[in-house]
Amino acid sequence: MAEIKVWGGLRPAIGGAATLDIEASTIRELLRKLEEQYPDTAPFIEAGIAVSIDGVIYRDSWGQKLPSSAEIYLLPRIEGG
Amino acid sequence: MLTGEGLVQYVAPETTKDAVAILAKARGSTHVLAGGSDLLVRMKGGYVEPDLIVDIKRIKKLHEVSKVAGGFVIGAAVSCASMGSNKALKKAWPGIVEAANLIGSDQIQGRCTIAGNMCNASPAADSVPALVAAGARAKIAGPKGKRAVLVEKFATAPGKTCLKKGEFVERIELPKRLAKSGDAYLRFIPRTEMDIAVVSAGINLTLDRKGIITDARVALGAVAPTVLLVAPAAKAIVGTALDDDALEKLGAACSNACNPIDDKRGTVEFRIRVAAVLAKRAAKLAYTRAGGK
Amino acid sequence: MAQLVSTKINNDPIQFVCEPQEPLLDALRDRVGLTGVKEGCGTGDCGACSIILDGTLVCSCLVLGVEAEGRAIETVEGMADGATLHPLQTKFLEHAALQCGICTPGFLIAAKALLKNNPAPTEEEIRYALAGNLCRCTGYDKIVRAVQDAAKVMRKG
Amino acid sequence: MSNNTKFTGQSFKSVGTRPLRPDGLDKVTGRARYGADIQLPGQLTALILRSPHAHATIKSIDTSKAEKLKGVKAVLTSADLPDKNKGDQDLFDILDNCMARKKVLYDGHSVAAVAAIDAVTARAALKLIKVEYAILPHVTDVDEAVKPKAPLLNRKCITQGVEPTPKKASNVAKRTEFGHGNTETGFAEADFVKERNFKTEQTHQGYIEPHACVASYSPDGTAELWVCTQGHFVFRQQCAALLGMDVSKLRVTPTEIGGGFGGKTHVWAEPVALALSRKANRPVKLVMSREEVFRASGPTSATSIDIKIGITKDGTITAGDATLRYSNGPYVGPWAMLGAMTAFACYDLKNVRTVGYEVLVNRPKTTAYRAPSAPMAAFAVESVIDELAAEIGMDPVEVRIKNAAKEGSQSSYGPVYGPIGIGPTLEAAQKHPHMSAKLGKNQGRGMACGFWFNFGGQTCTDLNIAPDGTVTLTVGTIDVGGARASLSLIAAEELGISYEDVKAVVGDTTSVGYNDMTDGSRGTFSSSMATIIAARNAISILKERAATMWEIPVDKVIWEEGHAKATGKKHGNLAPLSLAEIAAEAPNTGGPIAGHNELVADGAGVSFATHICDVEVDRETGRTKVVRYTVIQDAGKAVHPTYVEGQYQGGAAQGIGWALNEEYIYGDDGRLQNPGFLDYRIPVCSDLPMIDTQILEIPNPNHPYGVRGVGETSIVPPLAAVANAVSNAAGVRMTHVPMSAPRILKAIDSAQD
Repeated sequence: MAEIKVWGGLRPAIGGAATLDIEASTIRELLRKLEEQYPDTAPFIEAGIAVSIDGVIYRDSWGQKLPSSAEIYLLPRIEGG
Repeated sequence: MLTGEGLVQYVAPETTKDAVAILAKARGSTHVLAGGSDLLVRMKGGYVEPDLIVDIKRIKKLHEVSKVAGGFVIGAAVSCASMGSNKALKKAWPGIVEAANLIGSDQIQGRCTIAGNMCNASPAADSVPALVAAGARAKIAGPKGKRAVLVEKFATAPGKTCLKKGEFVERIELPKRLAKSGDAYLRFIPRTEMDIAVVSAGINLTLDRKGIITDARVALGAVAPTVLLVAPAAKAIVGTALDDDALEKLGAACSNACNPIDDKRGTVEFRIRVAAVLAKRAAKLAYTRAGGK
Repeated sequence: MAQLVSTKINNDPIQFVCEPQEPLLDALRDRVGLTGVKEGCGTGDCGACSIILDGTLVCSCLVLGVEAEGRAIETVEGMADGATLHPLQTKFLEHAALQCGICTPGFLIAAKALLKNNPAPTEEEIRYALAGNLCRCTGYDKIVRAVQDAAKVMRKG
Repeated sequence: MSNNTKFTGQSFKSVGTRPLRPDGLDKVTGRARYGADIQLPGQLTALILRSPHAHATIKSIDTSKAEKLKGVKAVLTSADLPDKNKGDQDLFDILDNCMARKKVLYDGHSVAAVAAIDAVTARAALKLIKVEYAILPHVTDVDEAVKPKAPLLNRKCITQGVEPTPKKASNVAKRTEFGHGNTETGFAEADFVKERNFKTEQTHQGYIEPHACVASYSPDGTAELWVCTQGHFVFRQQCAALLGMDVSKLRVTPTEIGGGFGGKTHVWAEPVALALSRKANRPVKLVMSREEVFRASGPTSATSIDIKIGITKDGTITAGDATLRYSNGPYVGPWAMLGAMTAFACYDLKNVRTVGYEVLVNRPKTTAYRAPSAPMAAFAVESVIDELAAEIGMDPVEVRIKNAAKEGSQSSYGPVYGPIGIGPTLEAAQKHPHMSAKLGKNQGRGMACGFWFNFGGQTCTDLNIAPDGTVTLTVGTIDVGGARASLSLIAAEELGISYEDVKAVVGDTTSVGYNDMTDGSRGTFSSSMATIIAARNAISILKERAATMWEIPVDKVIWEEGHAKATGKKHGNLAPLSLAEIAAEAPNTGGPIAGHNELVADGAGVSFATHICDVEVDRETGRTKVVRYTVIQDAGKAVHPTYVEGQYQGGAAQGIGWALNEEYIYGDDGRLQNPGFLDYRIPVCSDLPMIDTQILEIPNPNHPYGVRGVGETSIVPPLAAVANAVSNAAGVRMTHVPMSAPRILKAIDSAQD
């Protein structure tokens, strides 16, 4: 699968890198492995991480499949008014 | 009730005499209710907790606008909206009527009065600079009889007036209107409506046949603890046909007279500067209204 | 001390009891049950509590309940004639001149007072006449259009 | 309305029409019930005692005298609302905001509450509560608060998001960063680089209905709450958690909502009302005064933003950099982060970096306000782009078109874009007659773009078919802008019946499953997805019932134009069955017919707008009047175009108010100086011109009808559009919002120096 890009705020928690190498087929698997490999990301996951798959932002659908060719981008979960 | 708040009294006398008697006897926090557009706001905010409210709107005479010996008498219960619909008053004193009609929305206009506006003793009261420029007097009724006070002497400090125990304002008297006279009032507010003046100017002047100003009164609002009558500003334009030089001097005299504060509505710098702008614009308007060209 | 106040509200004789310091707004809402009269500020700055008192448009938050003795009051509840809406109500619906609707009763009453005095107001006259009524949803555009349209309908009778 | 791209190929019968709203009649006759209109038998009146200090330690609270006052039924302090959620910082912050514990953190912070037989008694009781404070130094300004010697709001506040973790506490609660490429390289490639600081003052959503609720807590541990809210399910969760209740035992009924704009997305006083009701064993009504609304609810951030943008002579933006400091009130939120994400989102940039700092100050807790945080960031970015356009002598629209993001562009916040509408809104602006209209004396024109994410979230909808064939649609998203009409249109569209035969209602928390609140422009987007699926589920049942009635296989039945139709040679001659006919037979074909759906409505489409504004500036007084205003925005698909226009106009008006007059003004004592509509100046009717709108439809591929959210984006461009117009009229760049008359005069003066 392609590399996973992360927003600037998460980078300190994964050692400063802008991208991650995690094999995952769903958002759930991705977030589980993220926390396993980088325990410092736990508070971010708890606060809410949204996953953008080819530009479509998923905030809650953890069952969403991650296609192998897709652009995956991790973002903080956002609020509106 | 243990609070005393439940013991508030409301009376609505039908004559001035009764009102004076009630006010003279009253103890505790006593408030005269005319339009109520200030009193009820202060009650809502908890700044005023009346023991007695004396509603003067049931005194019929106080609802009249009458023409007396060339001047006008405006009862203390006359709403600003009804001043606006009085054609004779509007023709003689357009500046005063405009100032009165600038107070609040149509809803407020149906209630508020110029007497109440004056009694509130706010330096930013819209009708007061226009009344001061006109040389208007407040007719006060009290236990010792009646007395008249020039409007510029009525407020003594923000929220303070010259009214004594038992007294209330019965009416406002406007002097005889001379030929070739005109008045104007302008204010600055951030919006187009619903604001308190940040700075304001009222001007009343009289011309001779040639269009030279023979007499003038200039008043400024919201630039000092009370509305100011600025004699040097009047002096700057008397004897002129309101040429550019006279206007500049008028503006400078107005700015000089200002002693404002910085507050949520404006800055010292802004008020001083815009006082001059408004005075000049109001002077031009009054001059045109007086028949000057 | 609480007082008994006799009034005519929307053409019905209504009596209520209220404290002397109680605004008419509170009396109408809490004592008479006319909750169509809204409170947005309680200080005369938003117009949501607008009523017509003896023919004059006022904010009911700036009138004491006891002052209403012997007076006639018109509220939004009395605008429609049975099931037939007032033209202003119809036009507010048609033009979507309301979103949340909390300001709507005040606007309707203020517009009614305006059109009584001035059956053919210009856009500017409408805007200034309604300046005492705050709306935070619509940007006023559709409200002004609704009043213009209602005025047209009412002029035709 | 124009449709710039080919749509999904669907043609609509109901969607896109403009029927009357179902809640309209009640709203024009005074029948609609809002928060303060609910009355329960035996109801008490509650009032809250609030701190007069910006920052102080609560040494003691003596409620004994208030408790003894005749007619007082309960007096409450933080002791009655203990922290039941140890470790959950978000809930603790909400609790502490509802009722201060050890410290008061802003002017208006609640410290105690009473419930009494009437307002007069409650007011008297408040006066009898004695609170002893030890006043602490305070800080309200966002730039002052980040200084090393600033008074600390929270001694435990260590900045998150910084490596290594700072050892010293500060008022900077969090740092976030977004971007890609290398801005240094980008600036080196630029012919012109502009760097500026922009400030915006704190504003309030300004909904006309103050917060209001009625709480009724029973001795059996169940409770009911009637409240004006943007999310009754969220209120249920938060209130239950704060009171230590089972969630299912609290029933929350949403009233009509008199405006929210983000300010009614979380609890302020509702837990207090419930706790008072629990203590007094009586229903309790709690209505905030307007002053309380301003002092203790709602506001958005005050900001200070540093912007640096580089551009080449031919108009290519080579790099953008922003540092954004947003005030959060006393508790950390995501506000600077949202500013950092949205600042450059309209543009396709190779090199971009944004850094946000969440700053704690002694002001009320910051809450979402319509496209939260985006308007201020757009103000800063769009102002500098305008300046750079002038510098290179290029038309401001042209510069933006040249740099606009498009499908496939990497957004400044990270992901690549799908089909988006920034380019089309700019092209529409370029062609709009407003753009080329002549300007008068002292007038100036400005334009600006804006972006907002929109989102979906958890949604649950029930569609019930009555025996006469009419339909009740029960949704769980609060209707703030006409959603009931839009959702009825969508149900009618799917079922093939008329709009008049659908009645949409917002169900209480016991009548439909969990729904996220109406925020993020999600109400119509998410509930329409759930409605479409619920309707399709109902249709499959309707087809089964028709098959039963006809005694044919269900696969021979199709649904068209509100009718079941039999297909194939064998059955084609059967007369179609209408929905009403099938519904009438329901008792004999299997019972009631309904459709249901629950989903996470992810995939909301991002939204863009371009606004054009003309102003006239009085150069002697600094007074500004907006003389013409045009909104162009992508709606995806406008379900009810009139209500879409209403959202555009309302957002623009709020933005104009923010740009010119609205601001929180604090005194040196840290107290709010203008907590009322007199001096917190939202636009009045005579302040504004008509607001022209143009709806574009660039369909969102993730919604069956192409719908995007429309509620928020319209507030993003106005600060910048008005600022660009004022700057052009006055001949000087305005960098501080609101552009009040004194600020404009000062700017004109300094330009002449």
